[in-house]
Amino acid sequence: TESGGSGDSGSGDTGSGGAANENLLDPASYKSDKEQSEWTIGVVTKDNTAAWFKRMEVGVNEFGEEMNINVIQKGPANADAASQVQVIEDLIAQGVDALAVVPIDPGAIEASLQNALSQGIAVVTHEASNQKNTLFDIEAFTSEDFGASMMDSLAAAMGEEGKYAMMVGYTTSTTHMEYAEAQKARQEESYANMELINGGEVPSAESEESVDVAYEKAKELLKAYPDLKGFTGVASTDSPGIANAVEELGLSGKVSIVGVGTPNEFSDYIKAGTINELQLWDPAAAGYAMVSVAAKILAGEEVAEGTDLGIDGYESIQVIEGTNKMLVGNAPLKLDESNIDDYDF
Amino acid sequence: MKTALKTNEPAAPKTRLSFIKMDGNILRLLIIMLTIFIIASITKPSTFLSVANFLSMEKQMVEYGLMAIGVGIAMIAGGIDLSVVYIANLSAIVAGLFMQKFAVAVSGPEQIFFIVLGILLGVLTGIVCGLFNGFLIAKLRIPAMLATLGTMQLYMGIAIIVTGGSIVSGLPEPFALIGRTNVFGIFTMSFIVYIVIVAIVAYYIGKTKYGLKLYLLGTNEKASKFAGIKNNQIIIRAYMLSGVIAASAGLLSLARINSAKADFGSSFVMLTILIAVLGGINPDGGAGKILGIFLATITVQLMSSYLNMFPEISNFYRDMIWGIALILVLIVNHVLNKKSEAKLMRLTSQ
Amino acid sequence: MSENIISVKGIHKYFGGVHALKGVDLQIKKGEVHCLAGENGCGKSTIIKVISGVHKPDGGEIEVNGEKVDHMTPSESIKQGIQIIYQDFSVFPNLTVIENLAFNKVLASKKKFVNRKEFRRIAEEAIKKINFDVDLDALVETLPVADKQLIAISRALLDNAKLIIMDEPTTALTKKEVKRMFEIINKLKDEGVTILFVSHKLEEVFEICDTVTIFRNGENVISCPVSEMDEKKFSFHMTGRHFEEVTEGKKRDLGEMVLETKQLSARGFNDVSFTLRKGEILGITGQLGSGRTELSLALFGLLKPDEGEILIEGQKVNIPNPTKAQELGIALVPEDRLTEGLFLPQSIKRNIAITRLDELSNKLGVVNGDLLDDESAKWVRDIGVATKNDEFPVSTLSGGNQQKVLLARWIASNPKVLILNGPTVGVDIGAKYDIHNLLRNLASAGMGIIIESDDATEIVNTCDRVLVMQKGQITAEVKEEDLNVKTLANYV
Amino acid sequence: MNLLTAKSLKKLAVRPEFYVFIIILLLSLFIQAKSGLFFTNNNIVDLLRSMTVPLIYAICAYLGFISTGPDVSFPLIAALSGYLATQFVMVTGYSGSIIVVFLVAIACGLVMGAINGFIIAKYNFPSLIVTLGTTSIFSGILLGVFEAGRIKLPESMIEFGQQSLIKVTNAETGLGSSLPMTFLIAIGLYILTYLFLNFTMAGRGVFAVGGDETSAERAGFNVKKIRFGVFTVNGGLAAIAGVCYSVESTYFLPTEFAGMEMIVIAAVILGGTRLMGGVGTLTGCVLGTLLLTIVTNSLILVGVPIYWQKFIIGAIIIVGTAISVIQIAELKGFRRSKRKKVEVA
Ligand SMILES: Nc1ncnc2c1ncn2[C@@H]1O[C@H](COP(=O)(O)OP(=O)(O)OP(=O)(O)O)[C@@H](O)[C@H]1O
Ligand SMILES: Nc1ncnc2c1ncn2[C@@H]1O[C@H](COP(=O)(O)OP(=O)(O)OP(=O)(O)O)[C@@H](O)[C@H]1O
Ligand SMILES: [Mg+2]
Ligand SMILES: [Mg+2]
Repeated sequence: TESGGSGDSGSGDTGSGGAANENLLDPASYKSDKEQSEWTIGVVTKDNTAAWFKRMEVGVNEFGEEMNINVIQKGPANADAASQVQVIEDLIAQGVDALAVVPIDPGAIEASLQNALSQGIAVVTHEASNQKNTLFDIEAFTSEDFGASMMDSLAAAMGEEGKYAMMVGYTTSTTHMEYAEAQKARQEESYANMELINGGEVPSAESEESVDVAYEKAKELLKAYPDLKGFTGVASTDSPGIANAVEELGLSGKVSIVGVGTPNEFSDYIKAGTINELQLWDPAAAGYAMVSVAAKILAGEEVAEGTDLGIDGYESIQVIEGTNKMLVGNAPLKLDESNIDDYDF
Repeated sequence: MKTALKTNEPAAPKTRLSFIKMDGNILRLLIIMLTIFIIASITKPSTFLSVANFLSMEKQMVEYGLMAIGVGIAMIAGGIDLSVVYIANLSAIVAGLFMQKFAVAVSGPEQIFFIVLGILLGVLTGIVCGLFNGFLIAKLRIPAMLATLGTMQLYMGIAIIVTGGSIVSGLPEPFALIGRTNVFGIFTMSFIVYIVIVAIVAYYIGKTKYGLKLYLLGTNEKASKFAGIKNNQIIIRAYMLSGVIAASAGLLSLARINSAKADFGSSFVMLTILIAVLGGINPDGGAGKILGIFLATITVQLMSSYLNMFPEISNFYRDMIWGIALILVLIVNHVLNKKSEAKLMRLTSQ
Repeated sequence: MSENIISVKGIHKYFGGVHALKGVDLQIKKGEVHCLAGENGCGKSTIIKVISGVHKPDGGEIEVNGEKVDHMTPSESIKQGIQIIYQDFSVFPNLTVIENLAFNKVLASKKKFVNRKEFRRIAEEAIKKINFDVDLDALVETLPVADKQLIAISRALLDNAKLIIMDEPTTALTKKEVKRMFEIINKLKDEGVTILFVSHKLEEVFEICDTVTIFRNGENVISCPVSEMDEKKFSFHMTGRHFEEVTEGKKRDLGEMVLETKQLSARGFNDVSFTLRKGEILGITGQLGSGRTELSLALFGLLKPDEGEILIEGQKVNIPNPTKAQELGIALVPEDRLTEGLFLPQSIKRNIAITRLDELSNKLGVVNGDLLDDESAKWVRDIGVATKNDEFPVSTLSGGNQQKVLLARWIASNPKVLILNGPTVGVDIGAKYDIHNLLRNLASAGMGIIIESDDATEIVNTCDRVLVMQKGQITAEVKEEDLNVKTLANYV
Repeated sequence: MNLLTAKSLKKLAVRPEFYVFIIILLLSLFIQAKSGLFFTNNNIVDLLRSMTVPLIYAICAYLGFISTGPDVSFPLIAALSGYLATQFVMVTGYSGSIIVVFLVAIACGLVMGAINGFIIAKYNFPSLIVTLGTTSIFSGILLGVFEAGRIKLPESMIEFGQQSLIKVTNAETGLGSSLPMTFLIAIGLYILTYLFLNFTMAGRGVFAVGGDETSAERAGFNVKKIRFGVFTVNGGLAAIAGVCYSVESTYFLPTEFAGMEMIVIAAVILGGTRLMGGVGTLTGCVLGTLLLTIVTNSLILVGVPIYWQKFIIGAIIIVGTAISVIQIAELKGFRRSKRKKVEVA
């Protein structure tokens, strides 16, 4: 019997970037011989304590119970790509049947995921549109759509004119930067009277995933650019921090904010009108969809355009061929005063 | 110059006693390591005692294991190196960018040439970073903790500047092979490189006059100056060594995960200090062995992988376990060292 | 009331496996100056720390004023009127002179709050007692070592102390200061204060004490009035050996010039010119702050000269660092053995071999373990370091043996010029005798030696020629024929 | 020039605080010149606000250094006791005086600090390593056992955070800024610490113990008690900082505490506190904290490109210490080499 890991050493000529070879990426070859009840699907999150991923766990567990499949959701102790690699490696070593990963950094886990695939473990991802070593990447929508949608909301709030600023968690955060770039692209395309501050540099500030830093930076930005009219923040820490700053400076209503986060955390700000709109997707649904795809692969079922993943927003998925097979649902949530109370997480 | 004196003291009889002081620690580490191994093997035989698990553990421990050695060397010199993780990242980024630019497009021997050049460039980055740390600490006399705290930000800053914060990936396949090749099916290539580096460094620190001077300097900097040791040179070399080791960790990580990033492994900063101390390095300088760090690294990895086999145990408990282990090890070492000290005293006073 | 202010009986003290005190008895009568002598490591400091409550004894009892004290603590002993001048001064380098002087008294009074004025008053009172002139607001770490000792002394004199214990209080002091100190002791005695005076120095003991107690190896070997004691008996009880002062080998043939300085100046001294020949032992003595230490540092590459020249065997040299000094054949046994000389937790072997690493290792820098063992064993044997094993930490050795290790280290480097700063400070009679002998032998073999010392007897017994330094300059040169303790005292 | 002033000038010139002060002065002038916004009332108030929590932390770091060595556990003590206090309010629904909330936090902090103090005082272990260990433990308890997530604070706590000490409005830009009550707490703690350190024997004991442990013991100080006391008090101080941080940002933010220790320690050492024992002033702590706060909060004002920000902070730490270390060495005319404490037998 061939020991794990040695099978891939022959894949020498798949080109640069360590992209997996074609066979590895054929979902059909991951059909499991085991009983469904013996499957184990490992879900790896960025940070298991965050409200976001606790919500995801709801969806993941729901699927596990419905289908009587063993699901494990684990996250690293630190939101650091290296720690996440360790969690993935350990789950691989323990012989899970499928991995569903929300990468902290897609690039950093390519090799680990390739290793998983080469050992016959089905891999699906979420929030990783450019992940190479994955069978399917499940998205509530594309980064482009998401960024564009945020920009549309901001533009509407700002009356389509004026200066705005963008905040991300870290410049090293790939998804955040994608969303930020997409926002800028949409603005340049559609809103000529709007202007990204600082000569259009993306992003305008880093919140370091800290509400407090977001607050400090927002204040500084408002000082440095007195004519600033709008903010977007793609980390869940950003908008609350920005909103606190705007409130303190007495600019509520004069400065618009569109951000990403969870409804409960944003509810007060939305109701007070400090944050104009919250954009997100339901992590529970995304988690459900991820494990659902993983289970379909293990069962040998085909996942294609129009497949129903069994949860709201993913009833009829769209397949986009790009770096990988991206399964895009239609699950954006845009929450404002009118509907924020409909969601509780 | 024979200027012997007549004394009534008998000549010292020769017995080797060095084991009393240090090797007790090594022995203890071995026992802890084996205990964890046995417990894990008994409670989780199928998952723990699998080739896949061993390969996975080997891969994981290499990078922070190397960085812990860098930290350990700085600690032996009486300082600390908080910047290792970021030296590793910067080196990997420099090497990665270079290979991306020159080695991906070509093939054959030319490609190998550029890959080797890229590796050398990465190592050089480590040397320069280490040299700068050493310069700040030895020449400018900035306390090591503060100097490396500053350079930690500085090196990360440089890495962010050159990459714009994004990930460097897309490396030539032959290089990535280093990260994936297994020898005899049970050793990863990077683990073998790691073992070789550990062996060289352990020999260098343990057996050469440089190493001896390093320990003496770490014991008493002033006395070492008065003994004609070139303190500055020794300190600078210690941080350079730490830088080179960190760079090799960065390069191995580059090969393994096929990418490099400015803030990769930020959680390793504390872990490396913890491992160095668990391994018996005296944080005040002058004592401890590289072998101890190696054993501590394995111990931590065994424990870590074992814990990951319990899905119900959150990874955050690991922090707690490290903390408790660290303090327990300190206390146990303290009690046992006291005992062996007493033994030594008994031996010296007839 | 008892006639003894302190009476300890059958005190035992273990440090781990070390039986430092083996059932010691010691009675100190009220109003006497009691001397406690003994070789390094015989337990003098330990008994003091037991009396002061720093160490808890493992057996025996302590009576103060005839009353048994069950649990002695530092503050309790201070309250009982016991003041101690510790061997290591016990000062706070990071605090001002005022606080160093005032703490003990204020703490003993159990005051919880700081009264600046009171602190200053206490401090002024303290330094006045010995006419000690010092900037009260200076940080102690910026003061020379002698001032630190003077702080320790004035602190102890404060306040109606009934018993003052002085653990080798004169090590860092100049003759003048020692004399001043003895006047104070006599005055205190007149006031009815009891003194326990710990010292190695014969002349001091005979000059100041009423009663002598000698410890050897953790035991009290004799207690008697000083009148019943003479030098021979004294050294016999201390060491358990008989000695004869050797003067042979003092007449040596001097070879050619090995070291010369011309108008050398640096921070601490200026315009220093002198010569040293092969086979010569040159003494340098002088008061506190005379710049001796700085001169030796300059010769060893630890202090950059501002002006002037240094010549080795007629060749002008530049000595930027100790490594270069070593290459040029200059060795320095520093003033402060514990902080500048030894690597205390490291093995005796490593401490000795450090200057010879180049010879003991191959081209790649790998140390040859066997050569190292042999080298160390040879020096341990030749110099007579009393140890069972040279793998033991050097901290396990007594002061004298530690000093021998340092000597071995530098002799091993085979220097042309050996500079010793206070070669026998805190070293017992036996070891001192050994070391002087060794130095004479080295000179006979052609080494040029410079001894910097305060100890007039030492200088007279070992040196061929003596330079007297004052305020950074050489003020006198004493030739061998004029060399004796009395003349020397006139110059200093 | 009068001899006395010349002397006191030289005394001043060998103090690290002096150089930090000069650096701060130059830096503020530079920022003012570059942005025109530094010396505005709202910017000054903003800086003071940002300094509040770091200032309290700085006392912890400072007390650790002068008595024993580095204490790195204060951020997690702050986090854990802040969490427990918040939970106390949430669970009991307590809505009375904020003082009670602080007291609950302080009690928890004292217990955690006492653990540090006990281990350090009893065994004489290096404080860096011990506090590193307990940091790990507290972090495990907070995130593992309690699974603490981001919590919007209860109304009563937020209310306190919004009370302001000073409110200013920049006449030109119309931007307001308010200094929360927590700043008063920080000031109060500095005054208390100053009084304690300078006017009580126990306070002098902290310096004495740091200067020379053996001497302190012989002088009649209870070394173990003092060390234990310092670390215990540090726990209490950290707890206060924890609550302050939370009420300022209106959230309990479990993941935002860790990592603060390094920048605070850098500030304290920059301000002239010696790593090992007995030397340093509270003024130095304030100046060091001020310097780093100015740097981190003015990068955007000055227009430093976002990608250069980390680099600049690192450079300031290095250059700042280098200047004070070199200048002082030059002025004293010698370089003091590290002197190991040795027991003289
Ligand atoms: N704190 C300690 N721990 C272990 N051993 C100690 C300690 N203090 C003293 N000793 C040992 O106890 C013995 C007696 O030491 P002590 O300091 O009393 O000698 P001493 O007579 O004062 O010598 P010296 O003349 O060098 O001052 C020595 O062997 C010493 O090594
Ligand atoms: N660390 C220091 N910082 C500043 N000045 C110093 C320092 N050490 C010594 N000095 C100054 O240098 C001069 C020489 O001092 P030192 O006491 O070392 O002389 P010395 O020749 O060694 O005398 P002795 O050996 O008798 O003590 C004095 O003026 C002293 O104040
Ligand atoms: Mg003694
Ligand atoms: Mg001197």
